[in-house]
Amino acid sequence: MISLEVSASPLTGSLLAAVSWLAISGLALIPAANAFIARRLAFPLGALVGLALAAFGLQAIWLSPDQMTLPLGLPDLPFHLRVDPLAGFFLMLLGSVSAGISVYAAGYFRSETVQRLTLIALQYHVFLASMAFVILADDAYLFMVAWETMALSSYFLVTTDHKLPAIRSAGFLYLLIAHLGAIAILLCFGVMHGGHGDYTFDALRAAHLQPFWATVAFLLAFFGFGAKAGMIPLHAWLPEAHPAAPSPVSALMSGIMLKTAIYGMVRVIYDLIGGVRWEWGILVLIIGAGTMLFGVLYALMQHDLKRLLAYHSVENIGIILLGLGMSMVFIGFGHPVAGALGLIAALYHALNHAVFKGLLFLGAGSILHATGLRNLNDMGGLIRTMPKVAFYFLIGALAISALPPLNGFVSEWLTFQTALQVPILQNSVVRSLVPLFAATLALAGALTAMCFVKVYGIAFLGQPREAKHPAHSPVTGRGGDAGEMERFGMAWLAASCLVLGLFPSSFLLMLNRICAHLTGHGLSDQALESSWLWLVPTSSVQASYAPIIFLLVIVAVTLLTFLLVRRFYHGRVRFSNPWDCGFPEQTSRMQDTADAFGQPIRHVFGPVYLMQRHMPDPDDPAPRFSLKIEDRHWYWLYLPVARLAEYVSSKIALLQQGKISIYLLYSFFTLIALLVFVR
Amino acid sequence: MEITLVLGIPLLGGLLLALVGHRRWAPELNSAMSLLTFGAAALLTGRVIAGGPMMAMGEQFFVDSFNVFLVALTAFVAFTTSLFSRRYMRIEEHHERVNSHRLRLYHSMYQLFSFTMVLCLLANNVGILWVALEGATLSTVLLVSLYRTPASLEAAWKYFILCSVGIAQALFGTILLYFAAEKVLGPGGTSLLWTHLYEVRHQLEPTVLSLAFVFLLVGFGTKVGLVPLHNWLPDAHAEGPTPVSAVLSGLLLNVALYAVVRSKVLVDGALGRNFSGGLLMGFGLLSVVVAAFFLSRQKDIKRMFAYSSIEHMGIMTFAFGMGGPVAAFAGLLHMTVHSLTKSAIFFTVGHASQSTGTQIMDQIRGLIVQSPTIGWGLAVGSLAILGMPPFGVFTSEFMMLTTAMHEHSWATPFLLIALGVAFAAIFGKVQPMVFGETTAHRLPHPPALIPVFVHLAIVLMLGLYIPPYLVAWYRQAAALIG
Amino acid sequence: MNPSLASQAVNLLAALLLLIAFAMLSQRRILTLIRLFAWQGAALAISTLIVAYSTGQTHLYFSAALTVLLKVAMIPWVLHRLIDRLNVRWDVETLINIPTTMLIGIGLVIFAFALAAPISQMANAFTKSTLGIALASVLLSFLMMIVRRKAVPQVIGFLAMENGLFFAATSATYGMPLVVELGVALDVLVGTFIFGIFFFHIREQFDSLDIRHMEKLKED
Amino acid sequence: MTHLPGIAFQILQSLFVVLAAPLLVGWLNQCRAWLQNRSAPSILLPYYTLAKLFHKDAVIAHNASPLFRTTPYILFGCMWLAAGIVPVLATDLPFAPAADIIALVGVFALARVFSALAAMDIGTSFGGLGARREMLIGFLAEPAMLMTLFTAAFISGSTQLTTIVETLAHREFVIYPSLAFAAAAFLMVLLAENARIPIDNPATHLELTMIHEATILEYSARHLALIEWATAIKLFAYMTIGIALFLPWGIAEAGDWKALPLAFAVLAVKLFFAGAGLALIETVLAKLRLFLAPEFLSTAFLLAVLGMLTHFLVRA
Repeated sequence: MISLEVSASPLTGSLLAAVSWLAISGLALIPAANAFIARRLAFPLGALVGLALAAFGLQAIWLSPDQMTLPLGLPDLPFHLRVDPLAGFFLMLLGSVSAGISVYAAGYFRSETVQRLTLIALQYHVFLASMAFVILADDAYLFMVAWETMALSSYFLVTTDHKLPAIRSAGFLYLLIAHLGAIAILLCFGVMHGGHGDYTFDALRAAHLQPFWATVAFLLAFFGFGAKAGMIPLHAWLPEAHPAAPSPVSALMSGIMLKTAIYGMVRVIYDLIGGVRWEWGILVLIIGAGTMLFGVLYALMQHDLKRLLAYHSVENIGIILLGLGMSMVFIGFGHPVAGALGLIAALYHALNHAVFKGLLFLGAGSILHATGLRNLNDMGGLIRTMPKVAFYFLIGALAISALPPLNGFVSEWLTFQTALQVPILQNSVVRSLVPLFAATLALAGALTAMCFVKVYGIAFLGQPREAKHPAHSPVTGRGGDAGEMERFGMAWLAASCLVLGLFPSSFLLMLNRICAHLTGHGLSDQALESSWLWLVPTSSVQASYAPIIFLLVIVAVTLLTFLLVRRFYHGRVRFSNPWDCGFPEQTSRMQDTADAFGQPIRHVFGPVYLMQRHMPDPDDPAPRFSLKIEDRHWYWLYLPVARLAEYVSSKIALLQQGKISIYLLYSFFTLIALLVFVR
Repeated sequence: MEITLVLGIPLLGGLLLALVGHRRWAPELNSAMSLLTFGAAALLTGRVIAGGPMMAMGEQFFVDSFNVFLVALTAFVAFTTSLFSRRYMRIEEHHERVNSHRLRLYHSMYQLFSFTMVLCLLANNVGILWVALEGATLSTVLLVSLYRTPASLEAAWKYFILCSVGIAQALFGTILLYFAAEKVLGPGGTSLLWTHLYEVRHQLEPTVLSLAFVFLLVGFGTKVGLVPLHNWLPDAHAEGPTPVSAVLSGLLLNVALYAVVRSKVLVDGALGRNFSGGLLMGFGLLSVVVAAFFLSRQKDIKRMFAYSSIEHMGIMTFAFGMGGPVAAFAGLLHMTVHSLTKSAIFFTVGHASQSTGTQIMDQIRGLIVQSPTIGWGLAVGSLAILGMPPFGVFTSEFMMLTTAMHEHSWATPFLLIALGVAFAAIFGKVQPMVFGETTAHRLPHPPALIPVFVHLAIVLMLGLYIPPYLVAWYRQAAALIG
Repeated sequence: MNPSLASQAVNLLAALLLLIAFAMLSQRRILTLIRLFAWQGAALAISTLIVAYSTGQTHLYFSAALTVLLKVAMIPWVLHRLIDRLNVRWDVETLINIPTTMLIGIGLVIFAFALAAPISQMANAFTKSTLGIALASVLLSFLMMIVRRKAVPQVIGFLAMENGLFFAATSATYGMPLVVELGVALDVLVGTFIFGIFFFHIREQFDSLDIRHMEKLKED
Repeated sequence: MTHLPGIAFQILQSLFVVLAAPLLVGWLNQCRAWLQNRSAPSILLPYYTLAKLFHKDAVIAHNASPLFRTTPYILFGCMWLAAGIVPVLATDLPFAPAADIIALVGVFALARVFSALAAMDIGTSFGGLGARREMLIGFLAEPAMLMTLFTAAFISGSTQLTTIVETLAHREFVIYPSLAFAAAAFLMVLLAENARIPIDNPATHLELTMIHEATILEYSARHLALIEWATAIKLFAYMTIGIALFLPWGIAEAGDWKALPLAFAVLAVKLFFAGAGLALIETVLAKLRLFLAPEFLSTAFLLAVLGMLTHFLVRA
């Protein structure tokens, strides 16, 4: 029962936060004045709750685990709640990121009709609450309930604009794959349970599994949660569903919901199953690398901004999986310290991705609101109409491109450092295998940079490609830049990008605490006692990185140069038209399009894609070049499965041919057969 | 006393409505009678909770923790359905699909049907149970053909023939049972009473009982809709008026399953569990898998949900077949949540097909636009029946699956695959009906949706919190079933 | 009457019952079918009487009377009226031709006997073989329902099945409790009437009682 | 670890690199001229060019955004930072630990991204073309670069450039097969990254072939000067990195100032030959078609990975 004397504890606190989210969604249902509530009250309140939750989570990281049970749930399995450092970390992630997104949403949804808005507010906060409960859950039943509620509420959010067929099919695919994943997870719990005790996580922890069954449980968990995380080959729903949702929701899904899948993986594999084996790690590495490269390569081919971002979520999940895989390999070979480093890298990247992907989706939302455009090929020059959004988006783009001194770089740097620990491994094959994955990571990083040069350059720089840029937004009627609420939300996330990038060592300590609690081993003391300036994963001799100094120096020298130039040389500037290469009729249509930007990639990685190109014929008055890129997985995985089911059901349908004599015959034979069986 | 009330009121109602069923206020009378029945059932439940099992009319009727909650459930669903049928039938009348004569038939038969249901549940005498179950067929068969369309006639005919033949097998089973019991209890009335049979069930002749169980299983199983005896079910559900489909799915199947379980317990006493349990699990699994694959081919919405009923009956049968406290608990819980959810779904489906003027799913679109309540009811109901948390169906399925995983792990892959296929099928068809550009029109009378949301609310509650007394109740029943 | 005689009589009647069942299986003409059904009912009634007399189970007299009333008089009359009104005389072709059906039927009888044999051992004094015969006639009627294509013969098959059941009830166990028998009788009666109603409905919808018109509802 | 002379030296070295970079370019051009027996321009020509550019009026397109105008300074800053990290004369760089090899690659990437963005800012067709090609080269060269550096890092068990150089400088002279691979890869990367033949030709403005030049078409005057200067520094930095990794002998140890002059001389000699060698390569090779560039660079990537593998398999 909830008792008041522990009401200060982070567990109660976060429980209250989750409940108050539910309360807010209930509030949105109050028919009287729900216009006011939904428009002005719900989302800001939600943001405050998010901050509170973040605070409790942060507190929980430094405290010892805390448990409680609620008088709800199954008769002999009431809801168990538990907060330990790992859960605390993810609660903090959920709270802090959702706070920014909620503030943004408060401004973003203003222009909706009351009815839709009420519905959105309801589902939005149920979604948040269910994610909180996923993290708080300490028994299989509550976990499954929260998990599926999360899927359900997000599904309804995705299908907000249900009149578009594409969105409907996206939602269907999403919920279907989510449900199949959930079935796998349920089965995994069953396997872990092994037939004794109840289904609390403590019991599952205690259960001892044969190596074979442990591996089975691992596979089920990996693919069950992977389906939610959008790892290949179960990713197909992600690039469909995330763009379909309203932008703040896309931000939630990409930023946070995917991380709950990561949380589930870590919780089940490291905590519940335990006894990590290095073979598992290899599998995770392979799938992770595949996911990463697939994601970024397909992202480069997109011209729908939100779809592109969704593919990048796939990529980043791959990066996180790389970190996890490496840590599993190291732990499996009995090097927990290096393993801890890998886990830290993965978790750090989870946090970073939540922040910058959230930011980017919000930016995309602002573009959508201001111009009504999602197709990059129509955008251009937005930096002039919406400079603030452009600034925040730039930060996000640099962060996701893993450029120093922003946060994306830090986590990839840590992942590289983990890979560089391989000399301690005994198995020489694995030893030479792991750096290869580091190489793929390097490749993916560079490709991401290219992709975001494309996005930023096409969307914000240059000139509008199509003349159909409305001066005033078709949605909000407001021209130019985003409103205050939106900007504030984005600023919050952009600031967190910087903080996470500049003060990594303090977060390192935090994450180290989590690993120590989870795997029993943390980083080396030398790594931990270094000053807050320096990020030192193992020892200062091996590697170190001081983003602050880095930033200071780069700013200093740049300013110095600037001042010198200013000081010694005149600042005379003439403005003129851009140089036209002697070809006077320059139109904005002559700029590179997003598809054109991807062309070298198509050339280099041709075999990866399934392309249908339509070349315009030479004497075409209005030549149009069209390109369709399809996902191969459809053809070797999804469609065959669908066809198989179709085939089986068509065969089974032969049972029922409408002839009553035949039906009687069935009963007759059943009777006879049973009688024979009995004799 | 209460037992007499519970049995008497619907019977009276049936006779009454046979006279006045065509009047303007007949629907209200119908609901009123159902309400009274429900009240009586509630009283009865209270008595049983307070005073434990009881007998009536010279041991011919009895109540124990197993059937009392089914009585309560039956009376409740019958009541809510009558509320729904009030509006529904008015609209049908407005669309001129039924005239006053048929309404009279309908109302009177509705009451008689609920009478046979409670009779079935309360009967202590296997013979009377049989009679009541056959009576249920007789009272509903004319309702299935109420619209007199070729399809409805065909459906009714199949329903009648298949169920009567099936039930005839059950009678033979009963005779064999009597034949065996007579040896122990001697001739005369007592040797067909459940209560007495239980006491001597370990002395009954195994070979006879195994034969008897086969006949009973085939007989009652036909009514439960176990594959391959299920063929009447989709037709009957699809062609009858929707309230009838609702009570067929929500009540009749439950009651038939109740009969099967009763006889199972008896046979277990004589032969040990794994004989009957094995049979039940086999039938259950077969039904789940086959029904799941049937689902994806459906065009008619009511037909689809009829198949889903078969699937869920299979799940319950499987659970009871596994036996043991947890599985039996799960089975009972699933009985409850399924009948609530499924009837709620049929309510919304009924109004949906009225507002679009068709039962063909491809022509039902965008319900949520025309009438949000119908749309949301259908969407939420379907997700609930598909075993989505936090609804109660998931609760029972969770308990059932987790038990199956370590007691009969071979079966779980089939069950899970079937569940997955069913999800894809039903959800893939429901979503476009709920969303998108609408094809629906306003209804002449406001739809009756309070029952829908009451049912769904209860199911939701059962998913998150099962009241203690309910738990105790299920536990006793589960102990009884073993 | 001494038990052995009684048992012989009952066995004789049982054999008669089975014979009639076979006859029905082979009979195409509906009027004859009805007549046969009536005869079956008569045989049933007589055997019930004998059992009643020789065991002194008084309520069996009652059920014998019930049988006569229903199955010898009432239902045949109703059916007769029906087919006159609907003028269906013939059930032209069956799904499986008659000889094959007979062969299957013989197989069923053997199966039924084999099934009933162990039980008959423990059966009471003088009705050893009756249970097997009852089961056999039930299965035969089932078979008849399967192979017939017109609605009326199907219904007759169903009623014949009820006969078999009754026979099992009375001869194998000295009759079920009275309340049950009443109930069963009631159901049979109501059932017949509903069947009657159906005939008219079907007739007016499909203007024929051929059930091949009723194969529309199926999976395709 | 930070102490005053160290810092003083840090600043000294970075200034030295910044100032000396154009000289290297001049020397390179001179060698090329000789090899192509043209009459060579003065070795100080780059300085004159810079001075001239700084004196001109800047011409900027109307629709240039702030990003366009700040980019040159950012580029210059990045390169200056890089110059600060690489141990050119001595390994005593208190600032070096702030950014290891991965960060170094990051710095170059940052510069590349900004120049590409600036190129797209005006919205001419050439800018986009240049940016696209620049990034194409970049995403292929960056992993290769990283892998070569990793090979060295594995050998010396550290990602600190200074530490690497110290350990490499301190071992007796043996040919590491892995390092040989790495060196080859590094050379190829160097050519690509610094817009040299066979990937790019710094001396062309033929739109079909130009890569780097296309990105800076819109720049003029001091902005252009800064960019050119930054490019020179980049080349210098790359060459010194190569030298530091593959022939580190003679570099001054931490804090011994007497070794500095020697180190300076050694460096001059190394650069003398390196520049000549580079010029030679540029002369004998022909420029590749643009779509052979990926193959060229993936070869580099493979060589680098091969080097790393050999390190693990041969333990050398």
